[in-house]
Amino acid sequence: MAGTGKAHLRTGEDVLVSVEDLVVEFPCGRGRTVKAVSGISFDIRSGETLGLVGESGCGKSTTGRAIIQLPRPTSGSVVFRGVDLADLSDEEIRQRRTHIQMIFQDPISSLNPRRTVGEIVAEPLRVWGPSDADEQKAIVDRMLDAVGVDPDAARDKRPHEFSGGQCQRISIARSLVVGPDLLICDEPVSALDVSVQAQILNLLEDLKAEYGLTMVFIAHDLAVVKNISDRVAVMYLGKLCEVAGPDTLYAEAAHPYTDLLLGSVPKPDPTVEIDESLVDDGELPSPINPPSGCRFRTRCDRATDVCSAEEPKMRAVDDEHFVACHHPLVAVAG
Amino acid sequence: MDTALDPAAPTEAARRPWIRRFVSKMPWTTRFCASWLIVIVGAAVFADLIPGLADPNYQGFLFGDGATNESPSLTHFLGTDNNSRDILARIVYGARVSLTVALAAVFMGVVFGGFFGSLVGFVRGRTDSAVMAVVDVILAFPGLVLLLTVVTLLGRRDLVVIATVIGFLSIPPYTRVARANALSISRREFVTAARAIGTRKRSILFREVIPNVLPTLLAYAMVNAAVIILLEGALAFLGLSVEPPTSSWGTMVNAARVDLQINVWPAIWPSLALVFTVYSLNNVGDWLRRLRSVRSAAL
Amino acid sequence: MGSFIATRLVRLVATLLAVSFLTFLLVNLLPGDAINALIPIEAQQDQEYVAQVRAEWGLDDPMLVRYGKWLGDAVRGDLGDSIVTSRAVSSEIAHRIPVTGELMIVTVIFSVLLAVPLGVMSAYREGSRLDQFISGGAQFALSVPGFVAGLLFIYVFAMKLGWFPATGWTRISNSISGNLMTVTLPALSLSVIEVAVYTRVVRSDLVTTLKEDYILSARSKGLRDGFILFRHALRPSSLTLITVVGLNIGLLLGGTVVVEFLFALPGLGKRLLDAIFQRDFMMVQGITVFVAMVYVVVNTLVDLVYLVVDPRIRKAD
Amino acid sequence: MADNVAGSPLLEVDDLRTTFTIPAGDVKAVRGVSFSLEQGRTLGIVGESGSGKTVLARSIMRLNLGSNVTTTGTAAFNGSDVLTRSPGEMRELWGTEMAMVFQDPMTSLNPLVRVQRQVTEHLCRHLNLNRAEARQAAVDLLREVRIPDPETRLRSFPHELSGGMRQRVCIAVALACEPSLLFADEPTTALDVTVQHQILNLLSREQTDREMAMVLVTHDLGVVAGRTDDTMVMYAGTVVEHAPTASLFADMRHPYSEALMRSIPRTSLPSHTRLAAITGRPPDLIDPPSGCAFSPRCPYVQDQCVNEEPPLVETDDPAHRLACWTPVGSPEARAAFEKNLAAGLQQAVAVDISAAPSSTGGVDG
Repeated sequence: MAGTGKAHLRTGEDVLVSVEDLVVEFPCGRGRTVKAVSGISFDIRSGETLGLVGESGCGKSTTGRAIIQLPRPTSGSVVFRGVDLADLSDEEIRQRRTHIQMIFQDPISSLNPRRTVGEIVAEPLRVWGPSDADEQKAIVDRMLDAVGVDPDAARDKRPHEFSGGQCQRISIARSLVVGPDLLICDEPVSALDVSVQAQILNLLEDLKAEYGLTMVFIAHDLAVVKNISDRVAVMYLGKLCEVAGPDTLYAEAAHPYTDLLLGSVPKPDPTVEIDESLVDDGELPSPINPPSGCRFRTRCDRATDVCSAEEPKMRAVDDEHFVACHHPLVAVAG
Repeated sequence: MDTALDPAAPTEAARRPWIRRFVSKMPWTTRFCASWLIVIVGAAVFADLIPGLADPNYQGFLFGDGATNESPSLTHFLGTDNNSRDILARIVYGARVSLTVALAAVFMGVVFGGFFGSLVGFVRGRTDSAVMAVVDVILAFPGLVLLLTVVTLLGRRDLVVIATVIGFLSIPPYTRVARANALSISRREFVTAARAIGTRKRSILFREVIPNVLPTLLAYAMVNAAVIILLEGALAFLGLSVEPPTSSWGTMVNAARVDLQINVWPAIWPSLALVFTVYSLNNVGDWLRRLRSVRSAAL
Repeated sequence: MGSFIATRLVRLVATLLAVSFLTFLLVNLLPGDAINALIPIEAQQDQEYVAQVRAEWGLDDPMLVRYGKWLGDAVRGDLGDSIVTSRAVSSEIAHRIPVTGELMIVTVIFSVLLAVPLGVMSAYREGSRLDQFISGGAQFALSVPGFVAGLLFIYVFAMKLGWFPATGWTRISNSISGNLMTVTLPALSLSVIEVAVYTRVVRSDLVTTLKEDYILSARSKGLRDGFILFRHALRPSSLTLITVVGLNIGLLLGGTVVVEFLFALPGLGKRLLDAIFQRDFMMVQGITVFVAMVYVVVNTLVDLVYLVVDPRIRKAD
Repeated sequence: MADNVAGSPLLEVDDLRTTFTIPAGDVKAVRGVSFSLEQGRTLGIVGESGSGKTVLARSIMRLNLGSNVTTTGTAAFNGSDVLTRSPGEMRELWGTEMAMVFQDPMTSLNPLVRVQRQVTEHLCRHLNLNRAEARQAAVDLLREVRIPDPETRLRSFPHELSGGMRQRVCIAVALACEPSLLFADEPTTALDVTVQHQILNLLSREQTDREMAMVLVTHDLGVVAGRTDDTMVMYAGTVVEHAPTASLFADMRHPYSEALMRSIPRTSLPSHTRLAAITGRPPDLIDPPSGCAFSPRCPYVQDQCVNEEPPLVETDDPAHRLACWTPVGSPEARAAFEKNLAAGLQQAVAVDISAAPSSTGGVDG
């Protein structure tokens, strides 16, 4: 799988972020490197929600963090509003932080336990202004209110006095207080109970409409990603497999891996037939020493010689649907 | 969605002053230990003002109104030592040495060790390796042996010198504790969140990292103060702490050792003072740590 | 695994070098010129004599040169000669190692043998009266310095009961029973704090381990409590215990100085103290470096023991 | 799944209550649960965190450690109450009759002990096998849970295996002594979705082959659907609905079950479908609300719900048990909902708004 290739990239003025050939590697001792992200390209239009989905270790969170240069990618470009962030100095990056914000998986860990909620949400304002205390308080209150937290009750409390869902709301308030254009959500609901998860997903949809946000939504839960995204990219072992609109992707998956994922999702409907034949192990190969050619070939029953010899390129199924596979499940032109 | 965050009415307990709430949670042994610490600190600070407390260096037998190794009496509550000096007075003044040394160690440890440790744990990289290499080398010496060597070589041994040396040698262990904490805190997502906001590194260090390192460091300080007092006691017992006639608990025990056959009390009193002070520090320190771990477990 | 050992050994050598240099620096930079120890103050009027002695001891060379010379000798086992007795520092150290070594080994073995069952009982019955008693006792014992415990033991067991000699040392080569008589009280004095430290370590570690899922899983298999305690729980805790024993060697080395002084034992600590009082800087330097080296080597050994006990490190590469 | 075998049930739990005493008060984690399970059948227990599902499973297994736990009621296993047994008697039951697979395979295997000993130590104890026999048994077990190259794997330490492999080892451990009842406590929560699928398949295959009874504890409705005979929905320490899985999903009667179902995103629904979030948050188990515990969040709430706790009773279908005064779809429920909506009750408004998917208006009160 997983290919390189940029057939799925779009042109036009409404492309807010364009990521090309992104590579992120981490040293892991003894001179070896973990190839967390191995040359992926994608773009995000203004006002669009891009869902990044894949199993643990596929590099989806690393990709999200590389967009905001935390840490900086090993190579590749991240062009945001026409400027390649990878070329900028640390200070220039810092100056652009207000435009791209992030929310994290563990809502409790992402809030400083020793500060009050009021201070936490006001922190970005302390850095970027306004410096007037009353003005700051007004903005903080408005923001807390917008995420569904009562400012008067919450302002002077500390994070540990709140539930996970509440903490996630506070964390969203903090990231929106500076009015960002792009919000990167790194598994924001996977630590939450399903009922709270629904609240947060609805909230993100509302805020997106209200503030005209563009989002990258990273998750391992395919149903969650489908619910919130306008376009979904499936990742496997540091590579992109398939990119499509959510309804297309889930209806007619072209990549065998997408198909496997979709078949594995437990469906809350006893009438759906469960494929009980899959019992054997299908473990991920190591990202330190990934397979040659298509990285999915070790688990793919359609794999042939060409899959180990040659890395598949992104090809178009139709205008909105792209797949990187030598033997896709649907017909591909060219 | 749940805006349900009722401004919870403060409970009965919450309305009481925090100090009483704090004390009410203590088991009785801890209350006793805390009281002892307050008493001993108060006595040491206000020793000069306490009525009836004799001059610790006044040797009665030289001036005709006292004897050596006296039993406790109304004039000498704990009796006198083999130089006919008032034991109670010497213990109170001796507390000054123990406490000054402990305070110096805690102060220098928390301020310098805490800062360096937090700094290198946060920035990591080469600064970290360099600072930790130095720390490791200093820590490669057994504490008392290094202290013995340094104190001997310095030649002068008044309270300022002893306190400075012990304080200086306390920096490396605090650095290590602070660094380990700062490392784990820097990996927490709220630090990444602060960077994502665009907070300057210096701000992150002082506003996000250090405030979270401090509580652990202070809990460590309690236990460390106890260790330092023991260390000074050992040094004094070997005759290498502050020079006579200044009294120190270890010195007193050493002096009383010779006459153990005749009178054990001059050895017992300073030993008890030392043991109880150290015990109290350990006890209160342990309690604080338990309190913290309960609270962090509740998170 | 091989590279792990190699890294540790390189670090060991680097630390030893740094430790020796630091000691050398300390002894040579701090006030209190060595010449004061070599020549009585009165004789220092004779400039020529002073210069001659300086040259003889190499005190005029630049410090790095002197360090290089000293290190070159030290590597060959020559730590110089005592400026008081003129005997070789290394042979004095060798002569006194058996005393201090025996004292420390007896203390560690005794403390571990006592602390492990105490800690295990305390953790197994966490919160019970037995636990409160053991934990409370350990907290108290932690506050009793070696010299206080030593004096108490001397007073009770030597002076009042007359079971053991108050001071002195019988070499094991002379009389095994006599040796045991002389080592008991000093080792007990040192053990008070050690037992307390180890008991607390074993207890707190075991309390954490016993809450792990794999202990629950072992229980759900129907294994006996004793089996779970010793075959499943104690093994991870023993890692911490080994580390703490290693780190505590430093404390123990300090403790032997005090105890050897109190019991008048002819050990390394006593020799260091004598050297300090005599301002015998060669001896101070030699013993300090030696003690620090023992400490560093022991802790490297502890790291290597980890390798044997913990498979996660063994297979790290 | 195996057919219902006639005779007395394998497990019969009656009014089980478990309470943890902590400084802040008594946490009533399980508040009167009753159910029975026949030999060879599977029961799914579904609930969010804090619903008491894990505590319930551990209470029946007598695995709640600590002096601050009290469990009352009865849990009859093969006709005799396990809650009154001595620890020694429990040990004879553990492993051989009842076994458990835990949530996190990373932490439920001892990191310092080789796979072989962990798989065989209780075999040796319960079945008195010698080393060679135990080893052979271990190889067979690993092969059965589809671990490739079992001889090599026996010599491994847990950290050398992947998450899915570790969970297979845990299953092998649990199955080693052929238990008649297996508790699987969120066995796949820590695993990736493809691995989860394999593990669930493995579990149900073993359950069928061995005619074991199995209790599958999970927070995911999708995991129980199609894999269990019966499903029990728990909320705040009580069972709110208990029915054969097929009829539960076909006809959800309890407002909480319904709300849970409507709040999860599904791949079968179109993108941007508005989810019906449950308002508010789970109740405080130290001081649970009077009446129905779900009443503060229920869109069909009426006075009776707040004042009186609904008992778990059979509905028109005797297999379908329910604890609710206003079951979903009943005229009472419809009337209560209309009334609540008119009164502007938050939870009713939220449901009403999300019924219209185009609306993007906030549902915050």
